[in-house]
Amino acid sequence: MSTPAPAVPAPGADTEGVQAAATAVARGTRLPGWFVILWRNRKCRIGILMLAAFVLVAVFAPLIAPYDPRDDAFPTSLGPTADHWLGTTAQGEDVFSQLVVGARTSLVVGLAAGVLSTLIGLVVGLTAGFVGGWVDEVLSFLINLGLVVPALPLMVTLAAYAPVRGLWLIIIVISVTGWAYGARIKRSQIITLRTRDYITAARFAGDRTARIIAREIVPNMTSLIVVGFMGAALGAIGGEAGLAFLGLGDPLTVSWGTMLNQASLGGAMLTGQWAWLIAPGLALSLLITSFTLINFGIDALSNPHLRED
Amino acid sequence: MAPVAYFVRRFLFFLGTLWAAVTLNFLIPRLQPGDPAEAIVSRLAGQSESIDPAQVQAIRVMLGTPDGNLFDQYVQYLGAVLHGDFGISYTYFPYSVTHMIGQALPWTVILVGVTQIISFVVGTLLGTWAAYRRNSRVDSVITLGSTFLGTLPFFWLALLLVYVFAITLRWFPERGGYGGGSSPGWNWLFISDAFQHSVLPAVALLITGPIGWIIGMRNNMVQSLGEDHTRLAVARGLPRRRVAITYGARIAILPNVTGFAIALGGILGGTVLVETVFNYPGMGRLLLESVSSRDYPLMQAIFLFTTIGVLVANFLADLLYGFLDPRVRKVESV
Amino acid sequence: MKRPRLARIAAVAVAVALAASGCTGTEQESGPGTEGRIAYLDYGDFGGGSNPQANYNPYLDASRLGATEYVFEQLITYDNYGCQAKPWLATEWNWTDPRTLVWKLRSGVKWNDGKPFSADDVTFTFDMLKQHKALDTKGIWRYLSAVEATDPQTVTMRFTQPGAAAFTLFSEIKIVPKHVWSTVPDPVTFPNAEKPVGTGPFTVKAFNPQQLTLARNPDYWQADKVMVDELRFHKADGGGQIDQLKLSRGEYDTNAMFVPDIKKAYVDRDPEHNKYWYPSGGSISVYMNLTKAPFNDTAFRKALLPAFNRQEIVDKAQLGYVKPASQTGLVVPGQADWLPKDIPNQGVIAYDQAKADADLTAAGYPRNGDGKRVGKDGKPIQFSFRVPGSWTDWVQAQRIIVANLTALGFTVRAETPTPEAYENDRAIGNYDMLLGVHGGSCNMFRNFQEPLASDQSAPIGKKAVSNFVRWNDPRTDQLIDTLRTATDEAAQKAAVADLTKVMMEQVPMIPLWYGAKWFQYRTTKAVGWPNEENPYAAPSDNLLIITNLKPAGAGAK
Amino acid sequence: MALLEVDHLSVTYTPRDQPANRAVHDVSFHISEGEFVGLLGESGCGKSTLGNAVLRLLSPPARITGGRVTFDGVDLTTADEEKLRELRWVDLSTVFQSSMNSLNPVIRVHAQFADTFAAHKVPGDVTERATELLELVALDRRVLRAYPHELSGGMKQRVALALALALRPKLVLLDEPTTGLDVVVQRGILTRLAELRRELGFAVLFISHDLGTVLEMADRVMVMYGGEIVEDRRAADMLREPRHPYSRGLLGSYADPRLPDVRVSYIPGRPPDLSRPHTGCLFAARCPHVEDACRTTHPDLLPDRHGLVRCLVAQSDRLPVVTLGSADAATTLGSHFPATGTLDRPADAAEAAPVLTVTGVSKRYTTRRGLRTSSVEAVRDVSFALRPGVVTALVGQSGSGKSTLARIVTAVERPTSGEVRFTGDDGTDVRVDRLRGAALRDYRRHVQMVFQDPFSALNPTRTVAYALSRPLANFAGLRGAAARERAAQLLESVGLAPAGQFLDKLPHQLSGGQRQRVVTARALAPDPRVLIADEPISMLDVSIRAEILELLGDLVRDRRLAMLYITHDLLSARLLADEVLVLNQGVLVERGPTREVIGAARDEYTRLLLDSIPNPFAKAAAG
Repeated sequence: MSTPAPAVPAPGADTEGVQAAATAVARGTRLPGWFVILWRNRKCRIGILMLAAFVLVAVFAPLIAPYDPRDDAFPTSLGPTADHWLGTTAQGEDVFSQLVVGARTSLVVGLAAGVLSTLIGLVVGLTAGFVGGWVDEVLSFLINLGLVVPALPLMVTLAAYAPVRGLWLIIIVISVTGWAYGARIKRSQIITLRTRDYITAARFAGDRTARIIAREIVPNMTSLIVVGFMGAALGAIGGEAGLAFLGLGDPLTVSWGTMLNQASLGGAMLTGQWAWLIAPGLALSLLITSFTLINFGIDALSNPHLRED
Repeated sequence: MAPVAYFVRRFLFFLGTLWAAVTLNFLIPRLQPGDPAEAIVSRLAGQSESIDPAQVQAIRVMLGTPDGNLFDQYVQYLGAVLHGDFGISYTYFPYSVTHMIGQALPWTVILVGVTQIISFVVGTLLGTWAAYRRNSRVDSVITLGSTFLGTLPFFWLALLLVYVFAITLRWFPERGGYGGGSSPGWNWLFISDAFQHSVLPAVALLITGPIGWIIGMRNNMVQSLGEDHTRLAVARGLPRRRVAITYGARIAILPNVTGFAIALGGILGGTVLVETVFNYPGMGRLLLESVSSRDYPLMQAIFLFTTIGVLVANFLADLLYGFLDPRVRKVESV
Repeated sequence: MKRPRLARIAAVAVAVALAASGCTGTEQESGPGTEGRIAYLDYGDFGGGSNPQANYNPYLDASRLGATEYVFEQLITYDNYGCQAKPWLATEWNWTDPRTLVWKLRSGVKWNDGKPFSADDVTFTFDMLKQHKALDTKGIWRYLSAVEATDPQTVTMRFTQPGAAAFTLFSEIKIVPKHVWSTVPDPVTFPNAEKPVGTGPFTVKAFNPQQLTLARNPDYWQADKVMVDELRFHKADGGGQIDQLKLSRGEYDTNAMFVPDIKKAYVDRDPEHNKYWYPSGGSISVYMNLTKAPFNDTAFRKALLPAFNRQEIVDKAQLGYVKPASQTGLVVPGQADWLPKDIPNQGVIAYDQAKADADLTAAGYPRNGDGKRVGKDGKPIQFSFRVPGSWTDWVQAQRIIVANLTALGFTVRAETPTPEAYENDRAIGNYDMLLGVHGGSCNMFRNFQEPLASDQSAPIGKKAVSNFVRWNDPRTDQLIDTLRTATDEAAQKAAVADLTKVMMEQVPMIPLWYGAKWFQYRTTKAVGWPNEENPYAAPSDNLLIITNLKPAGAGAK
Repeated sequence: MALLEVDHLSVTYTPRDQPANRAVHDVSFHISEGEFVGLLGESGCGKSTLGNAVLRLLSPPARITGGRVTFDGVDLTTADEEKLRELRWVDLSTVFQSSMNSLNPVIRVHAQFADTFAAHKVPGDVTERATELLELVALDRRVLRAYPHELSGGMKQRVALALALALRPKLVLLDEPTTGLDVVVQRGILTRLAELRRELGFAVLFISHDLGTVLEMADRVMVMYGGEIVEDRRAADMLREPRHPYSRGLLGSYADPRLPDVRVSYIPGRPPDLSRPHTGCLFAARCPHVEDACRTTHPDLLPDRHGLVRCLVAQSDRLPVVTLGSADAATTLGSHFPATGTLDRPADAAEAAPVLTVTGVSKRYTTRRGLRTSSVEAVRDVSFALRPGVVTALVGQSGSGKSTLARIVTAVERPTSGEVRFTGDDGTDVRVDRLRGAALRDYRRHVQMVFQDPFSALNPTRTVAYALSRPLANFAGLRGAAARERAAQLLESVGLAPAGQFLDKLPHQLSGGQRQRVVTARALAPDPRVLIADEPISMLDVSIRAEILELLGDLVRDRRLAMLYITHDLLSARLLADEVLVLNQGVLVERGPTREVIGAARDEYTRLLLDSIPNPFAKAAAG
């Protein structure tokens, strides 16, 4: 899949600076500092607004969707009409309602797989980077393994072989195949951070390793973690769509990927139902675009060279 | 010497990963529920037909059952893999897995290889241009445009291409690598036919292909143009282009080159989505088919093949990086 | 952005030029072929996976190409719709006793390499299947004990037990030439890729993975009935969308594929010529795990009969292409002859929620205060209902079924495993309720033996061969045994009638709808396709169809 | 006409997220042919920005908002790209501060020379010319074949210098050319620079915060403060009588450690925030001579005694007169600022029982490179003792093993051989080199560190109160309000009063000096017996170094701490330490009471270190 490489700051990027700047900016407002900084970036602001729109649609999907997305009581294979803005499927379901509810799936997958793979990446990366020694050797090997194993074939294989087909399976498959990149970045970041004097100082202050990682290091990696999360979420959304499109998704869930799969199988091209074909893909691109735009902002933050002047 | 250590380390990693991939490959099918023979019969029958137990039995005999305990099987498997023997495909029985890969590989390598190279060249040039004209209109157009294009799910893009150019306009064939009338071989009819069939998939790959390279190149180069040595080069009165190329692009391209080497390795796996949409007879489609029809030998071989491709590419990329970037030879990366 | 656009434009330009110069031109003017025959017909997929390899070994079911259907022939053919055996390579057959079957072979049949066909070829074929179990995909040697050539035109087969039940299998076993196959070191791995030698109406003319072309065999023993010079099979794509498109454009003379909204997508494009006929196949039924309560209670199962809205499933999930299934286990109306006359509405049970509700309550499964249906233990009845997740029409049927059951106060979990996990769990009995397929063939013995015979079952946890519901009833076994050994039709019909009663009264499973056999055809070039008015063959009976086709406009209809 | 003329130049940074910052404001000066001009100032005063503006190398968000730069009659601010390119390097070259990054890392040194020659169409054999140039800076021709990363920092800077001289420019702009290099190396390069300038006769604009070096090298010195030039005067005159209080303060922070009585001063407070509007003199807040007018009237840079000065007090001649030229110039100069001198040594110091004893400690590092292993002996057979109330300075250049010793003493690392013993107040005796786990944590209660870089020693995301609360919680069991109260006391004890102002601040809201005080307070929190101070002032601005030294000195005296003071800077050792250990390549080459070691060094290496200290006063005394 050629989702663009997630914009992640290069190892050793100025994540502490971001943190400091964020804290500085936050003074006087009740909003978190990172948000204020992101908000000031034009691209990022557009991205945040777009994402917010998607989130709203997802949250209020039942109110927005005119029909139950699975209600197949309508005439089949309709083009756009006043009652069915985007037409109906070959089974007689309302495409627009599916589109609205599909936003939920994509966001849930993005959120869950993003969190999951970020967590895996964080734990592995932190452990490898901070503990060092043979633990690092082993974990680094795993990370590199995770990086070189071709992801989509692995995803396809795993998804095809799992005994139960469900949204969680998709989420897990995506997380399992997608954590390594974040882990590598986090590892190199922590290697930079662990030599900082304040880490030594924390040891001298009698703090234990776990506390040092949690209270001294992780806060300084927030922007990295956020970027990693966004990248993972973005990959997960695309991955879910791809798997669903290949027919490896969860057929019980309405998602943009399954919609495209259904549109492809259900003869949307044949019956000329362009709306059925275009709407889910477009929604997907817009969602991914919103993530990418936000990532631009975060990237610019942590990489001073990329800051907009 | 440091470079030797670097390469030795990379090589050990290469071997370790290879072993892990082979082992994983061995284990995955064995951890699966279900019987390939049943899978084959039920696929033949279709979901709405009852399956014939006699047929299942016959196919089970045809496929044979592995001998010995898991460890013996593992040893046998390793031995066979070392000899390049991946067994006989279930779906294409009695054709060997190697034969099937041999059929699919050229399609993928040519289609994906050519588009990758074009994408890389175009992407790198555009990225360089955008960084060179940083914050100009050109930069915004390239950056934002490629961001948007890059987020388009490309299987969807492929579907639209089929819809518009093949179905509606009928400019190009809708699917496949060649038509039914030509016979594969080195004849003009076939080559032109194959070319025509490759246009839409190639376009689909080329629309989204360069984006990663554009963004990567631009960001790297903006960074390297901000470095002190670039500023010093400007101060030294070097012509702007010279600075951009030797001091900006020369350094910025390094990660891209290794990325490209890795991407080339990924070619072997084909592009599952595009090949599926266009029904292109390459490795990606073969993989998907082998997975969905439980053709373990074929699936294992493709997966192994792909992994080896990526691994070799990674290894070569590391060597290349060591060659291109003198700094790496001294300082261990990763 | 200039470069890629230029590159694309250039690519498009070159390709357009190529298209204009007709480099790919495979189109050929359609028109009468030689001697008033049809020049060629375009057929659909020819099997062999997405990247088919030349393989004309008729016994390699999983990988052979569809050409084997036309190159090789069997002793008999079956009209699988009307279940009539037709003489083919054998002109006569005779049960000299329940364990001995004597075939009289057709004379004057030649292999397409000019060698004569004889009883030796038949015995060679069957002996080869005996020797190589992997080739015996019909399991004929479960029944046979010996095959002998009595004389060049006569073959005698001996069975280990009364063999009537195996008779239909002979319509599926292709006879191969001894003079070719006896030289093959291992027939199991023999792809027979070069000029396959058979007795059939066509020979392989050309093959590439996109297209398989068969040419009429002029020396065919009934060459006068074959009015088509060439058959062109076209590789289908995975999704089927493009094939649907080609079908709707009239690029296929016949095909067998699923088309959503066939009327709009196909028939309406050319109502005069575009036709379809979807005869019924096997029954798709609700399988209940009979080892578990409450499914082990006959009264409970019987009460469920009117619980399912079969018509809605047919209309919604199956797009109206199929028919609701008869509870008898038979395919109606095709097998209506076998039905006892006293079964109302041919055993198709109407949806009646109120009746189901009342029957369940009467059977001792009332609703509790919350409206939940409770079991005999007083607890709400909960169970799962599975279908394979990727079979979307079944998933849709699942929704209707679950809704029907929920309306009756059951708590049903809809689960969608992968097909493999599904089939595995079904085989080992690890389920509550799911869908299964059974019956539909012309072999009444198999229709009932496979789903119901206790020897096809297994304890929970072990793989059952085909009796997945674990129906274990001595009387059923006895009836099945009768069916197996009965050589005369009256005895068979009596046994089938009793078995349909078992289905109706004891409800081992609940058939909902019939699987459809997809079949589209076009009458611009050829006529004489089987259809509802003239159901002389099932759509899969290729040899019967090809020998019935006539050029369009030649008067025949 | 002057070679370089800068006319009312202003540079403003306009970042998107922050208010605009006028880094350079209305600066005018000129440099004549062959003149060596120094530009002095603390970090953030705008000197590098000015340098970049002169070279027209400013990159967004910085831009020139006013004024002109004329070089050899060409207006650089408006010259077109090509004109500028022709002029660059041929007439005007530069050496940047960061020798690490100023050479293209992926091409060989030879290619960088070749590029330069090619860009200006210099005919002839590149290798030959480059070799000559390298010889100028005392480098072997083999360097040509090397990649930058294969060279040491000093070599790289020499290459940069050779490159700067490649086209025989009329003016070389040196922006902190030796900062970050080792003192001895620094000395070598500067000496060579001075010789070359005499030979080749180019003009130099030398930008540095290192007053000693600038005064020693330059003909004329300009002092920058808050984006403005506050004084511009011949170096000799500046030494004799600086006319701006800020210049005086800076000079006061210097002294020759070899003198019998050494006293330095510091400038309290911090530089102005240039993103805010100011009225009056920018230095007023820190000036000891401030008058009412200073707070309302912004002074102009006006001629004053053969130079220029921007000070109302000086211009109206109300500045106390100092006439110098004597060796103890600094003493008098800084007299108006708080001063710090040699510590009074407690009488019983030498006799007190040692708290920490290092005996015969060696440390060998083994590095594996591929199949070969190589080992470096970082420290060899070192013995010393730390006593309560005594500051022991460990002096040496970088790589001498100072930091390794610090790590061994703090039990961050274990010695290869030898032992480190700690004797507690209660007489307990601990083998430090064998500690682990809980015992190690317990030991750290007694031995704490003050770090070199106050910017890195405090977690940017944690408040001062948090930083102080950790040792209090871990060692003293104080939590909540009790910890906060104690933290406040600690802050006040390091001079951060009122503590309430600082407790909830984040590190970036503090100045460097304040941070270093917080770091010190944190080290004091567990009430340790031993304090290890690893170059605690080297990252601080010159004007406030003495302030921190004074704090450390007071702490040692008041709390009877044993302190190991690690430094490369003999002046600070002279000010703070009671005894000095000189470390060279892991071996202690000289030790003894500070005054003896520095005043009469016996070891050659110690003398080399002493000679490397820039000494403007020597020149002043000579001239």
